Amino acid sequence: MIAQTLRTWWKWWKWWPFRHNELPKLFLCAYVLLALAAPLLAPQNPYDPTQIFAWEASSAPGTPSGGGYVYWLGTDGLGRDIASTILYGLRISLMVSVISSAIAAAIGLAAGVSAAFFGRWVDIVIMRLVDLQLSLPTMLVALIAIVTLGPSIDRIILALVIVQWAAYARMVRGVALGERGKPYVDAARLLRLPTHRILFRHVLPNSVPPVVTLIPIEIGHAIALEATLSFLGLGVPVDKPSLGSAVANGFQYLLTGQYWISLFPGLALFGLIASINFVGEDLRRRLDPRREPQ
Amino acid sequence: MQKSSHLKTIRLIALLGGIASAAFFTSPVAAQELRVATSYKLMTLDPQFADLNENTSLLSHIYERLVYQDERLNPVPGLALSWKRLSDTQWQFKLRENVRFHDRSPFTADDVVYSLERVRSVLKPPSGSFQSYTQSIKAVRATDPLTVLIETTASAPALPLALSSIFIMPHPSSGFRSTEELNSAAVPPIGTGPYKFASWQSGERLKLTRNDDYWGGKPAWSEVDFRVMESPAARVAALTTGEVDLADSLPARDVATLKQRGVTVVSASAARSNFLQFDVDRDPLPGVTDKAGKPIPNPFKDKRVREALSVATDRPLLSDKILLGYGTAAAQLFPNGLPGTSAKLVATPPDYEKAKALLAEAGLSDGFNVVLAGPAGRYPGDAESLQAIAQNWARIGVRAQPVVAPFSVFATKRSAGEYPLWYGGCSGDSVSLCLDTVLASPNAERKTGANNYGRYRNPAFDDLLMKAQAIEEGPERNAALAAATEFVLADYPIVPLYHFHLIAGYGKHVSAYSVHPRGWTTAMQAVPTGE
Amino acid sequence: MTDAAFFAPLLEVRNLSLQYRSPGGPIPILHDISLYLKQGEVVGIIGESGAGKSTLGNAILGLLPPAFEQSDGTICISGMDLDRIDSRQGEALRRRRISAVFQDHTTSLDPLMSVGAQIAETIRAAEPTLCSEDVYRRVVALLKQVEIDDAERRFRDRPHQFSGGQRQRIVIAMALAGSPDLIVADEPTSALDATVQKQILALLRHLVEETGISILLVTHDMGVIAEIADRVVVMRHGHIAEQNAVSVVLDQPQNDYTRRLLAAVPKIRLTGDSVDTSVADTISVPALAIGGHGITKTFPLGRSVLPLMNSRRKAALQDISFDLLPGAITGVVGESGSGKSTLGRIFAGLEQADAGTIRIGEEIVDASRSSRKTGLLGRVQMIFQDPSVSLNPRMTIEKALRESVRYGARATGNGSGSLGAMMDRVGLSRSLLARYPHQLSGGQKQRVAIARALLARPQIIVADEPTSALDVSVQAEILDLLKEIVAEQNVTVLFISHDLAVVQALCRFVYVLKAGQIADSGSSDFIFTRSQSPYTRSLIDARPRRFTH
Amino acid sequence: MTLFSAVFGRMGQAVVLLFVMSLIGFVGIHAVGNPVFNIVNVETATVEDIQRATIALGLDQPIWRQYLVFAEDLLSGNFGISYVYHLPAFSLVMEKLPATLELAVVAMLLAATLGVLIGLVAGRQPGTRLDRTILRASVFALSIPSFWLSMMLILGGAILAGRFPSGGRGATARLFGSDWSVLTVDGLRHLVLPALALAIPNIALIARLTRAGTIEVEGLDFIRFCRAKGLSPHRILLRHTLPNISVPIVTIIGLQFGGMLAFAVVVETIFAWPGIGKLLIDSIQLLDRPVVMATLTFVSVAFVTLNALVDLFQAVLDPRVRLPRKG
Repeated sequence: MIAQTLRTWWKWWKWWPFRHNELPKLFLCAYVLLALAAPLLAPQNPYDPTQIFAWEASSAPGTPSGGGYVYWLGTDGLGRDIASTILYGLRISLMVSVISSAIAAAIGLAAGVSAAFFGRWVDIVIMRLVDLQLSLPTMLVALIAIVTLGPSIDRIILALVIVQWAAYARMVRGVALGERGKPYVDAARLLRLPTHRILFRHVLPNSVPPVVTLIPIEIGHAIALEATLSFLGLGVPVDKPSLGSAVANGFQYLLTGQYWISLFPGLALFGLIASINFVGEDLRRRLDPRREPQ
Repeated sequence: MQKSSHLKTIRLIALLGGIASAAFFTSPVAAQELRVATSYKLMTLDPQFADLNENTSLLSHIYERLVYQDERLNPVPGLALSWKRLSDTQWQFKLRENVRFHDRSPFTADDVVYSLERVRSVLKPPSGSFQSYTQSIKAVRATDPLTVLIETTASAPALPLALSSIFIMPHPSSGFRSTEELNSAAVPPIGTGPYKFASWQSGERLKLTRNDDYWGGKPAWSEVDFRVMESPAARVAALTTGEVDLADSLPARDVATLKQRGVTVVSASAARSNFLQFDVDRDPLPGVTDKAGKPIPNPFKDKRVREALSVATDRPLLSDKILLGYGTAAAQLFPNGLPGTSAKLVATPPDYEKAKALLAEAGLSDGFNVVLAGPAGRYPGDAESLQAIAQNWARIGVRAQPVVAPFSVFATKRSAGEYPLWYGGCSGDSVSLCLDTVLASPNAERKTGANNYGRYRNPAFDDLLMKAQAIEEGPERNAALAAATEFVLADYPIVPLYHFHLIAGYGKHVSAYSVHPRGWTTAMQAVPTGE
Repeated sequence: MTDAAFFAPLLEVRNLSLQYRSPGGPIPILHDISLYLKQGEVVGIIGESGAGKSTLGNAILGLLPPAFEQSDGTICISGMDLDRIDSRQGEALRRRRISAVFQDHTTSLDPLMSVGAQIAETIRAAEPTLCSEDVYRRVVALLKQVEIDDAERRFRDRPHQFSGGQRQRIVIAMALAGSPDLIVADEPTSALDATVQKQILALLRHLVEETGISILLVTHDMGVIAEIADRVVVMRHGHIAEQNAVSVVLDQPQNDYTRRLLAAVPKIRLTGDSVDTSVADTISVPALAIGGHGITKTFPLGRSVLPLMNSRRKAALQDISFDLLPGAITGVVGESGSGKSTLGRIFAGLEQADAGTIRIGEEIVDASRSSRKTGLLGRVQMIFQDPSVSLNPRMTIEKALRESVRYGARATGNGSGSLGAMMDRVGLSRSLLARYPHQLSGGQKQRVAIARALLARPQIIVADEPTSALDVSVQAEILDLLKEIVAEQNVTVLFISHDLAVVQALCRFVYVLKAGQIADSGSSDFIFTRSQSPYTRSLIDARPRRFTH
Repeated sequence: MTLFSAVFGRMGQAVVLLFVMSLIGFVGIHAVGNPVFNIVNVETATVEDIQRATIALGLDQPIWRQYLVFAEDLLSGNFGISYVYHLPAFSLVMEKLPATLELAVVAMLLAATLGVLIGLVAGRQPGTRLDRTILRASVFALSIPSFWLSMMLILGGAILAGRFPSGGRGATARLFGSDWSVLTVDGLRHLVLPALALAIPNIALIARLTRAGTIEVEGLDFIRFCRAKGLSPHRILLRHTLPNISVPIVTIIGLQFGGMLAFAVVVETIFAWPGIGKLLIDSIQLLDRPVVMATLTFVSVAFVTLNALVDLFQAVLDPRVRLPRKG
């Protein structure tokens, strides 16, 4: 009897997703695919007012819709299909975070390497800016940025870039300074290599790997931050909800028992950030020379 | 069951915090104490500082007005027993006898003169918003201790109504009190009202005690404790746990839960409306394009377009789904039945075919794109309504892009002319006021059209309105106002959406509560449960 | 105690095999190791990197991470099998009777605790009943025993307030504090300068003679073994290659590997038959003169917010003048911190001096100006100490070498033919060209570094401790290669080293640096045989006598 | 860097920070909208009323002149009067401080104790199943967006279990002239959920840091030495491991605490906790510039001060910090 139970447990345990390091990656791929294929998969385009029926607002999960499909995850207070909202929101969340992280990483990389390599006033100016930005909580900086810039998707990306670039710059500078002091760079200098060649062929390629580990973390941050800003009503336009604003839309219904409006988008958001973080963790461990026993 | 789990929780928390002293338990409710959770944050103790329900609602416990508005918005005697129009420009107010301020000093005509003078000439901006009520006054005189004579610059038939907004303060021995003086609590606020000031924390709490000498008889509650809870969830929670006896401005979606937990919920349509307003003036109009994104001439100059959008708006959806039944579909400015409203104006279900036909007639059968702006969280259902309306209009080919912003941002942009079409609201002491500010042509001299951001001009309506306003308070005036409303709304300058309901809830210490359409929350509206 | 236990050796390891559990299956680390150690004996374990000597030391101390698994054999103390008796008892026994000294004196002490407290803590762990008065007295006595001056006053000092040698003495005091029978010392002196190493070894020997303690000494340095050990165990690839008395191993090694190891150890000759008598004791400036004059360099002490307030500076080099023999190797010797590396870097143009000039032939360059502007940069190539970081890890060997060809000072433009030839010259297979540095061994990487320097066709090469990160056998090969190349290619080499023997083997002229100043200079012959400079003498004396003729 | 120059540098940094912050905040809010619409009742006010109120607040002046007036007032310690609350802006911030402070302190105490404990448990046996579970759990905990975590806590703790209030501060008791929730049972009940919401990500963060520090320190020779000489694991942990990992932990606690003072924006909004974060977000939405400026200034000063305190603490804890670093 007990043995039987244990065996069943073991069987299930084997299927527990995070026993294997590959599963977060699968999750992440699935997320990306879902986001890319959202228009094909979603029964409803939640951004197209002609496809939404406000009379079917706040339907519980499983309610059939007037459009001939089923609201498997229910609808929100305006009749948007939660499942479709999640798929489309995923697109926005991913797009905003990936674009902003890419821009921030590029700016941070350029700024950090320049600061490290040129030193003197370039270093001072860049690092003062970085210090300034990092000496404030990111949330506050994002808040001020978005308030000043005004909400729209491109402004959010800009705000996220403003928030993120400094972290990259500081890390790149640290790494690049370390690299710059290494003998192989000295050897390159002894060959009188042009500065740009030392920078781009020697210092930069070796500064990138540690920075790569930062990217997933920052994408995760960006998703969370965008969601938070949207939650506070400072993010994406109301009729084009991201995952964060989808959760926010459900907040007011939470107390009345219409849990599905915020629960499902929240789960999707959580799963997305978690799988990015797990993949990032894995990446970092792989690139870390002092590998921890695992 | 309930009790034991409650105890367990308390024990758990006591353990967690390491504090197990019973001394910290909140004291039991004093007999006849009314605890109210209100959304109105009281920011000043100066009753004449700002014309916001925030202040007037709570301060009306302490201060009183010459004239009251009852729940049908009709003027009824307050500190003035009666009033009489002596001539076109002269009003006489007879004051109530044997009224005393909280400091035992008698209430006389001098106090009325002082209060009106303070509003008219002493208070400097930004505390000037009450001046709109006194703008018609030329002079105020006390002819005897219980008679006040008011001279107006021109005919002012609605003066008693205007005075229903002004609180009477005792006149000090010298000079006028400043707002700072009153706020500093060095001079406790003194009025004639049923409750006396006890203590105050700005924006958080107001405590009152019974005025046993009140002229209207002993007030029902010995003590009143207003707790400011801006978050609706907090008010709901406080009401459910019995932390307060009464809460105002409850969200409609919480009503079911509240009822389940033994809370009595009462509601009434607010004396107001929310509507969409068109910019009918500018050409070209920012935020309006054809489907390809190219600018088009201002479509709202065409009455058929305005009518089409009005006809295509699903008002029952707004009142039933967005406001969950706690709203009344609107076809005019105040809920039907209040003075100055027309029984002929009734909201109808949307007729998309008719709307399409109207658009086609106007040469816009392809529809167009338009920005639909509004505030977020200022009024119940504001942002959600815009999205629902966008859904409605999408069916006739009009693609509305809802844009919501915090109210001040929205208001700044609206006054800067950034929007073609927006969500607005109107409230006040009478329909007349709304007609004046929203629909009358902007006129600096007559001070009309303050909220007519769309610069709608209808001279015929202006005439009708002026004539109606010249009539003294009464059925005749109300009928004329209703007729003017019918006339102007047939031109669709605005799309009335709904009159949202004011929802209040109360627990077992209260036996009845009457919701006032002006949205006031007072202890006087609550009846205690008899012993 | 039974007789058997009494007569049993203090430590006995029998047929010990260890493996490491890795995801790809167990990897054997130690095979069938047997050794013993008697009371009052110093046994050395020697081997090159990867021989498993430290693992063995840790196994005896019981400090192996859980991933290591003892697959066979036993470790006994006084005849008691540590694995067979109850594990807590075994642990207690091990702790009471074995103590340790580790290599890195910067991490062997808790940086946040005063040294006195740390030693006291150790005493209390061994004898919990001792009163604090006695503990204090014991601590002071121990500090005195390891020759820390002013022990009472320094009781409360933190580790960072002591020098490296002193710290290692404190670590030894701590090892002695629990009155153990055996100290396992893992490379106790390899992070120290030769003169300090000598003192520490003397201290250890003294302690053995005085207290009868036993020491198991793990080291890669034959000199240390020669200096202190009674018996030696030679390890290679996890096996014991040879095990015998020191004199036997050093004089009549039985094993090939031991023989090679011994042959590779550089030796100093103090007898008159010099390598080269043609070099005078001082260099008379030849036509093509290379050298530096009046080179001074200081470093700021700490950083200040205001740039002008950096008044406190530490002198690294004070008015150094030197000449190099063209087409030959000139050595610079000194202990750590003597400024020898800074001198090399200034000479190569990697750092700016505060003052001084550098002369290359007719050209005289101001060393205090940007070397890029003066044209100094690029004239000199360098070979660095640690080959693992001196090659760009993201460039294949071929790319790295080609860069050198393309940008080198006297680039001749011949393509891959010369690359291949150079690979042949430095003794590397041409197939390695396509590889990345991490796919090469340390010795191979250093050969690539030499090839890179040569391909730039410099007039001068600065070699900064090019062999000190390498195993002795590899070191010998690299030194031979350097020697051959100098002879062949007619380059001038400035060779920087802390190892006198290496310098003597390579250099024709030697400068001895001490605290940023030249303490002594002269032909190699002069320095090693006739110099009367006390500093030079002390450096030579610090060498193990066994490897000094 | 010496301690003196570190403190000196921090002060300089603080001044620059404050200047830039005030400029951005000031101009930003100006650009967003006119606060006058929140002050007058726009539904009844006339155009003149609005105009007069604008003049009264000085908002009709050019922005640079407004800034000069603001800067001048600021130098005399005056942040101006809140547009909305009609109270001195700074005293308004100070009034909200106890609420935020007690929330942050309770959350941080929770996070620090649990985080260090969990981190130690994991770090002492790296690679075991327990350690991997803790590591994974920490990634999950760090992945939960704080607003969703708060909502789920409300769902679980307030709606489903019904044990804790979903929002508000509850009863308070007066001490040192401020109101504190921690002093009443009811206040504590209100505190539990928001404190958890703030603490959970920090537990994970501190646990990870502690774990990494423990693994690093326990691998150092002196800890191996301590073990070799037979010190009790207990003593090694308390006297050697903990002090040596405390520097990064204290640093992160300091930074996170500063973050909490400001970052509580989300948690305070959801739980309707009347603290500084809620004041800030409300004031931003109401364009109450004096309050926004006072809040931002306070948070910046608090942040810089905390950083300086962390530096100081590091110097006290680790004697090596005072020495010049090796060039």
